[in-house]
Amino acid sequence: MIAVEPFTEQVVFQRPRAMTGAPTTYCPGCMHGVAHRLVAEAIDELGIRERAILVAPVGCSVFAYNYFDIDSVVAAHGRAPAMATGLKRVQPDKIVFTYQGDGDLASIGIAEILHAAGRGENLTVIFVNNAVYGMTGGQMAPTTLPGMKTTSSPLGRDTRTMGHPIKMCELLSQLDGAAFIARRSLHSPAEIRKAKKAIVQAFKTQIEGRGFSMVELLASCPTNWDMKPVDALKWIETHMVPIYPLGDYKTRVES
Amino acid sequence: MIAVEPFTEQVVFQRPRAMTGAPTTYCPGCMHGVAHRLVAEAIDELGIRERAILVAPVGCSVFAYNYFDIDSVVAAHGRAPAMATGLKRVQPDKIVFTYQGDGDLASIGIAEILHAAGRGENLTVIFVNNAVYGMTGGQMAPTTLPGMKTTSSPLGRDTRTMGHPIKMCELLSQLDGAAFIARRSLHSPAEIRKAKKAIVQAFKTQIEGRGFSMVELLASCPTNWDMKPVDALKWIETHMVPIYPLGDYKTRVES
Amino acid sequence: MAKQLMKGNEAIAEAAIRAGVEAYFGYPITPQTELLEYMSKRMPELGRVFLQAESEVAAINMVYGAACAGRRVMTSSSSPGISLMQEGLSYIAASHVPVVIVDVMRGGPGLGNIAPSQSDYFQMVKMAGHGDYKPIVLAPATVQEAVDLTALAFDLAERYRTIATVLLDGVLGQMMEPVELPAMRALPTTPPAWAITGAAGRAKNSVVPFRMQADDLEALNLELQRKIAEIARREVRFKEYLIDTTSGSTDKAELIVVAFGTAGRVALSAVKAARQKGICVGLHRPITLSPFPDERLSQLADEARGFLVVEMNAGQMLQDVKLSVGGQAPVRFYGRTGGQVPMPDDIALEIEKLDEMTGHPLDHKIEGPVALRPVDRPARRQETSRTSRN
Amino acid sequence: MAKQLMKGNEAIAEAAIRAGVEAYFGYPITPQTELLEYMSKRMPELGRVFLQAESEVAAINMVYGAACAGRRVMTSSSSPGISLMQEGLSYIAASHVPVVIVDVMRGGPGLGNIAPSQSDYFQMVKMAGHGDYKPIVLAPATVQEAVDLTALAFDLAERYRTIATVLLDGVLGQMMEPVELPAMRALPTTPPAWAITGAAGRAKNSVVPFRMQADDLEALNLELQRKIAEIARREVRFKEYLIDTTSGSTDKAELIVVAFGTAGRVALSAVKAARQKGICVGLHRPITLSPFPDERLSQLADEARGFLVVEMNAGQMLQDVKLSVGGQAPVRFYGRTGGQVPMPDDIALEIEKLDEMTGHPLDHKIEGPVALRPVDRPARRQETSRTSRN
Amino acid sequence: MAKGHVVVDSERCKGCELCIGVCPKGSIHMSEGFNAKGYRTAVWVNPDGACTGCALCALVCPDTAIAVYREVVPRVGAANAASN
Amino acid sequence: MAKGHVVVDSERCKGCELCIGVCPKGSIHMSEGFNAKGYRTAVWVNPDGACTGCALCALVCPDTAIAVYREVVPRVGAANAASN
Amino acid sequence: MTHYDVVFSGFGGQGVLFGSQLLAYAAMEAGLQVTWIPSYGPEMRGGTANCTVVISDEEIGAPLMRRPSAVVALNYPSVQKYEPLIAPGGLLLYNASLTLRQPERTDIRCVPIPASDTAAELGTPKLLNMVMLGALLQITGVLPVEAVEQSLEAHLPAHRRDMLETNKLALRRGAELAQTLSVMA
Amino acid sequence: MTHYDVVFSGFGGQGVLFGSQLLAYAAMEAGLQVTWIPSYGPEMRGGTANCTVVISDEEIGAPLMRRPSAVVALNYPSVQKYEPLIAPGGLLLYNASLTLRQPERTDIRCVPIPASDTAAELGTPKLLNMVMLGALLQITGVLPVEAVEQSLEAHLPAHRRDMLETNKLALRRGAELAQTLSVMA
Ligand SMILES: Cc1ncc(C[n+]2csc(CCOP(=O)(O)OP(=O)(O)O)c2C)c(N)n1
Ligand SMILES: Cc1ncc(C[n+]2csc(CCOP(=O)(O)OP(=O)(O)O)c2C)c(N)n1
Ligand code: SF4
Ligand code: SF4
Ligand code: SF4
Ligand code: SF4
Ligand code: SF4
Ligand code: SF4
Ligand SMILES: [Mg+2]
Ligand SMILES: [Mg+2]
Repeated sequence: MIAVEPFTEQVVFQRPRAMTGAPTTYCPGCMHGVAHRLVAEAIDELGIRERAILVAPVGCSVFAYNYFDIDSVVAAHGRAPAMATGLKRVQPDKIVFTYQGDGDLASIGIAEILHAAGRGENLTVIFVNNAVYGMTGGQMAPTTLPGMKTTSSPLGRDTRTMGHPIKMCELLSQLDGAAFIARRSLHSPAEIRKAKKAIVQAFKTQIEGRGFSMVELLASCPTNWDMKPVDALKWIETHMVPIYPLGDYKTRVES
Repeated sequence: MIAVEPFTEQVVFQRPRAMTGAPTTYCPGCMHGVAHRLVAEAIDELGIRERAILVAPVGCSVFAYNYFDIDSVVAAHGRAPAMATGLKRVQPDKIVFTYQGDGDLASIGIAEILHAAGRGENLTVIFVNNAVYGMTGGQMAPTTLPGMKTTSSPLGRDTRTMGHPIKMCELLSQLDGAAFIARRSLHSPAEIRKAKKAIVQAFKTQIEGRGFSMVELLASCPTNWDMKPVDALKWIETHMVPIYPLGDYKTRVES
Repeated sequence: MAKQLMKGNEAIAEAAIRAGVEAYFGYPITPQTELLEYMSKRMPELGRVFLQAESEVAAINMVYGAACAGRRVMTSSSSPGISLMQEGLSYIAASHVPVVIVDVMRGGPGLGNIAPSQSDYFQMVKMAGHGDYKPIVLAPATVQEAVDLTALAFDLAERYRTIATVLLDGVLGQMMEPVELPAMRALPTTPPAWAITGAAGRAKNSVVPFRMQADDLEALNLELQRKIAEIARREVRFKEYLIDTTSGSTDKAELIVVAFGTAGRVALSAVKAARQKGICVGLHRPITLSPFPDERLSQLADEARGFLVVEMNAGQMLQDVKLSVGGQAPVRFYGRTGGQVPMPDDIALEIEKLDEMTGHPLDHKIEGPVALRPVDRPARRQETSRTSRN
Repeated sequence: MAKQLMKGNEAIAEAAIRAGVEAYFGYPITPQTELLEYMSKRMPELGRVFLQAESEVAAINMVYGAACAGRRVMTSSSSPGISLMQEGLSYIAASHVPVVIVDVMRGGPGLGNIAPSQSDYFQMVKMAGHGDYKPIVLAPATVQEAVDLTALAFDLAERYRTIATVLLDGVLGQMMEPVELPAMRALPTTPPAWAITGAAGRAKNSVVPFRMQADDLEALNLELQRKIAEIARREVRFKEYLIDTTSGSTDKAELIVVAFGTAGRVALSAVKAARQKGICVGLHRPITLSPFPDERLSQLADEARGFLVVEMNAGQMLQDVKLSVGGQAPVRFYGRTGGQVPMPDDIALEIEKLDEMTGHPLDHKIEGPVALRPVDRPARRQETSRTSRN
Repeated sequence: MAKGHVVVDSERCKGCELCIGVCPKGSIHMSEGFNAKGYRTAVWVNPDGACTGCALCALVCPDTAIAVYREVVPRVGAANAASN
Repeated sequence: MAKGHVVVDSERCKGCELCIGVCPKGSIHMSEGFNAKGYRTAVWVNPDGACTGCALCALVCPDTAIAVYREVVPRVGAANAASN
Repeated sequence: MTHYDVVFSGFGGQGVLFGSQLLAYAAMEAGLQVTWIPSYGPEMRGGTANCTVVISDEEIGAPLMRRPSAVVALNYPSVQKYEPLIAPGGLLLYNASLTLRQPERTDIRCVPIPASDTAAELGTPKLLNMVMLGALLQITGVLPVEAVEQSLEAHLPAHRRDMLETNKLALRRGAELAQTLSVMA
Repeated sequence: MTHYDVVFSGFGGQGVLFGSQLLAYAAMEAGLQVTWIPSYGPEMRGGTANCTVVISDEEIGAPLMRRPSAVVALNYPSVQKYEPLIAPGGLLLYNASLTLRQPERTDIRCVPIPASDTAAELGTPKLLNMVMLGALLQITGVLPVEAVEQSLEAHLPAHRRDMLETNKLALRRGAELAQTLSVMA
């Protein structure tokens, strides 16, 4: 029999299963929200929600444990890769990922991220680079752009005394243990889609046991940049992307 | 008047002025001794003994403060670059250098060395890579070669669980703040001469205010390698050099 | 000089600057961050050194380095950051170099929260790092005191070549109060003789935080202990309210509240309220937590009916009070944790309980100062320590 | 099972393995390193996890992670390394996850030296990290005890979801003694319900070391305090020698030496020697430093003429002894620092001094057990604390 | 073009306006009033049915405040296909 | 060839034999006896004057136990040159 | 003896901080002791903010209290939060423009001020904090409005200088409103 | 009651560790309590090493003592270091092959053993530690030589098994020497 169905709607977009739906404490327009959603979508797509484990950082996304509907822990500032190492080494069948800000990962926690990558820990790292310390009120991060004013570089980052930006993808891709290292941005729908793909690829790297994977996401902190959210996204495109070129920095096929 | 002088001798080689002459506690044939002497010779040659400051590490060379006839401090394990930063920032006219082992610099202290380099601290680092933790009895270091047996990798370093060697020159030369980064070896008289030149160049980099400089020296630890000193030097050449290629990794001219 | 309304954190920063701090190294952490931010602005203006370190571990070791150069140097942080500094602090102690540390305590343990707390008392006063040493610990209760004690911290650190800490909580760090700032001091022109400044025209100097031989290391420890004893002899500071007053209408206190910092000032309100109700209570507020005013407390214990220790933790200074009181009077405890600030009403209630427990004189509304009844030695089990949520 | 002659460090490692430790993360440091090295060999053989971390900071956070997964996990280090773990330990405490930490103490402060010491007492017992928490601290005095207490540490850590530490010094770590090892325990088959193992077929679990709201964080703290109180009620352990013996020729002790670990066993030699000279002295050796045997000491204080605390530090446990004794008897101190091990002769001399100071009975060579004279309450100033080099 | 249907959860919305910026059809506006948290919120206004359900708005929304539905044009044989 | 003169400080020498390994002239040998620290030590043995003072031995010595001197062949006019 | 404590409460962005600080400045400049202390929620931006000011002519002990004697509530959640807390006999001054429900307590004085509307009328919706502060001064008399005007002159940030007169105007409008309303109440 | 303490002292590499451990093993296997504890100098290699063994039939308190009752000195620096420390009535057994000067104390028993020479004669210069240990056993009678021989069988590392008999020989030669020498002394 040929049925003519009543006029219906199809869901094009809704909150992924791997998110709890708890409202976030993030500022209006903060890209942590988008980054969270992409990770949750990737988890849903790969069907790994029940074996995924989040290691949340100290930073604005310390609350991430509350937003993902998966088993979660919160690490000490910068130590998420070490904590994740502990979690993964004792249960290698789980999919363990850290979610870290740039202060957390590139400043206080640079030793832990480098060594996790160096050892080729089979972990995934979602690295949200917003060029400042969001949570503590916008101080300079190792990723702050030259000349950029922050609450701890009030006259702008002077590279002679405060150094140049540290580029984590470039650095980590030097390490033999790193299997997949990519940088994406969240400044437009198109870039958001690409970011999602990279996140999926990073998780796949782990699922296939190929070693350390990291996706760096250029993101905005409208509050501390003191910009409207829309302008902040533009600023990512015009100011951050030139210094932090997007792309795949390492894709190792063998494990 | 033409004088015929009595038959005399000229000093070809003697202990440099910048060494105290205190006998060392190093094992027979340990290359720390040679590395010390080269640094002291460089200090003498550059005439900077009276403004040179050594930051000694924790490692076999913790005693270095005793062997150099210059102002010295001993840092906590791995923190020499931070301590040196403190010393140099308050007295930029002094020539401050750290002397660090591979456990100290590449393991526990990797955050401090990376950030000192990242900030382009105008410091010099002498990095003695002997592929093990000498002082504590020969445990695995981040620089231990794949397959190499140590007291904490009794079956040999398995790169799948313990990672691949971390190559500090390759890593640090990624950073914009690094001005001069070179790797040399101490396994033969010819290499020792080259090492000396690199050390001089590193100090010059600092004297000229061009930023962070580091010379990595491949060295032996006959005791923990369980080799005769002569064999240990050969082993550097045959086993270490292929993994840690010698050369200049970065030479930035502008400051 | 006119008073200014300043946040504790900023007032401390400005006070340090006026005390001649030459270099600041630190890492952001709430509720201390304004101090770092203030420094980031002012220090470069003055041609002095400001550097945001990559971590607290790096910060304390930069401080260590600059201190070895004989320069006035400081860092500031909050509880978790202070934990990370413990190894460095122990090295600094072993090296006899002067440094100033400001700890704006927050709720713990762990990441805790950013609310005010006093639970770093042990970590600071009992030395959290390995080995036997003891920093000087100064605990302000007002922004003005924070300013004054910051200057004092530099003086004491240099006089004794030791670690001097200013220990406050988030309330004081975040609160604004009117302050009078001292004048700007001149920077020292020559570094001390032991400083690491390059061996020009003199024999080399070394700063060495170890002694391979046990007898040498014991000698170093004895020197540290000697220093601690000297500091204990000379530098005890505290403030008392409504205790032992000889004039006016206030009675000599029979009950003593002991509290420091914010807990101390809140307790003052409670003590005043209890006095209104006729309870003869006074407040002893230690300003130096290390050296601890143990002699004074022991003196007070000779005559007091009982003590109430109030802290924003689960009972840390309590131990030092008990050690000072030495079993001569009951010691009760009222503590709030997790970032809760005790309220005057709650403390007042505890004072009343103590009053009852220790058997207050029948006619407790005495008009003038009177001699105290001799105090029975209390049964030991009365000296209860407890955390109360009331 | 036949006895084996084993180094303390290796015996502890093997004991942990037999207690079912599933993962070990650590960093080399003398005088603990043999423990790590032993693990590097044995754990992979058994298919368990061994990982040399990049630092002590990383090691403790790896331990934290594995503990969150509900696995039996441990690390070991020595004093400076333990200082670096303080932030992590505070996080672990806030998270109520069980971990075992072995600290083989060395001379401090700073880099100190690699000689034996007990100067991490404060750092371990008074919690060195920020916040209010208290690990269980077990202090063995023989290699056999180290073995037994290691197994106990795992049990207690899991029972109370807390940090349990085995605190020893370089003497015990490096010394060989005959030991009987327990049988190999089976590994647990299912992780506890709270463990972070992936939210399969159940609601998600979280391990969260903070509470943003002060009242929530206070609730967490009250839970920690409740746990501490329960542990204090149930887990106190100590060993006594020549105290309160009702049989044979030994007298009830009038003087009590209190010492733990290596200092405790050396003191035993001294106590025996003093007994030979007819001094009625006994030894109380706390095995749990936390919870501290305060009730027992307070009981002993009711009858004892005096206490002598012997430590390999400048007087740390001393404070807890004084708090327990509560002013009821004089407490003397003999301490050696910097890696010096006190010698029996020196302690014997201190016992004699204490004997004289506290006025020993005229006929002090009594034959059988006798009732003790009631003890006068000593003047407070007699309770001197000092570091002596004699 | 497909017809879209957008639902904004006004209690989740924080009024960041990112969705407005990316909507190719101008179908989202800001509310006049405030939600409980004090924000003006995004409102889907689609009088002429311009919204295509492209979901760009949802893609950039940091607060997953937007759900997007699209008209399913009934296809003959769909039920059949499903029953295979 | 220039003539060398080598002095080994036997109390500093730890007998590692590195100098022996590099001496192109075979002018260094190990001692029979031990020094105060219990090491056999390097001994410069140069009966035929083969040592050129090339200082390779000193260059590799980790304990700066070796000093090297070289004969200065008197040159006519040297004094003159110096007095210019 | 002067002893006065007041909590300012509202959304982030409503001027809670500046309004309350201004009172503190004025108190200091009037030679009084004063403490000002903020507390924030976990949100980085948005969420609620509140500041407590204590003014006294004696050394101030507690800078925080469980039951404040006065509350200036700039939004409705603040009314909800603080109404039950205010000490008996105390004052609740609330922004009537944003309040959905009248406060119910009868043992405190509740004064509605249409602050948002008033500020909007003045063309400066952001100055609702000044309207409320003016009202507070008027009702409590803790400090004269003129004293606060002086502090405004001293402490208005440089980039807002052009708003000085408007600020003063808002202050005075608040005071006027309070006079009328409290007469009515 | 058995209570015996002895310090073995010498250069690193002279077999101080193994010699003293062997004694400890033998004591344990004889059912006695025993402690063995090493101490090193700052040098990584070379330098001096010494190990203290205490043997008792009661729980052992101190595993270290200021004044040992016996010392086995394998080199001259050890003689210099320990001669003054030995408890009155104690024993100094020293390697006469490497000793430059006779010990001088008369209140202790000093027994020279030409251990290095003897070991060299046996073709195994490294076994001077066994020679000294054999001598110690002979002189003190703390344990029978046979007991140590058994421990040697149990604990000689696998890769040295071929040296078992030579080790035993050295032990026995040491015992013989001690017998002769102590008769002579
Ligand atoms: C040991 C320690 N140091 C400092 C802090 C304070 N702190 C919290 S978050 C943070 C930085 C966060 O910046 P980032 O990692 O870039 O995250 P964002 O908030 O920007 O997402 C800092 C310094 C802390 N909690 N612990
Ligand atoms: C915080 C801390 N952790 C560990 C140690 C122990 N330790 C001393 S030196 C050393 C490693 C030295 O190795 P390396 O840096 O390679 O120097 P080397 O001795 O090989 O020259 C370690 C782990 C310490 N002193 N402090
Ligand atoms: S402060 Fe920045 S990073 Fe943090 S929530 Fe706000 S916008 Fe996001
Ligand atoms: S252990 Fe190795 S690095 Fe250390 S002194 Fe000996 S040979 Fe040199
Ligand atoms: S679905 Fe597309 S067209 Fe419709 S509102 Fe969203 S962005 Fe605009
Ligand atoms: S993007 Fe989301 S939060 Fe932002 S205005 Fe649109 S619906 Fe609201
Ligand atoms: S100087 Fe040259 S030739 Fe002479 S001994 Fe040394 S290495 Fe040999
Ligand atoms: S190289 Fe130096 S230490 Fe080695 S044997 Fe020769 S002289 Fe001696
Ligand atoms: Mg950031
Ligand atoms: Mg090394």
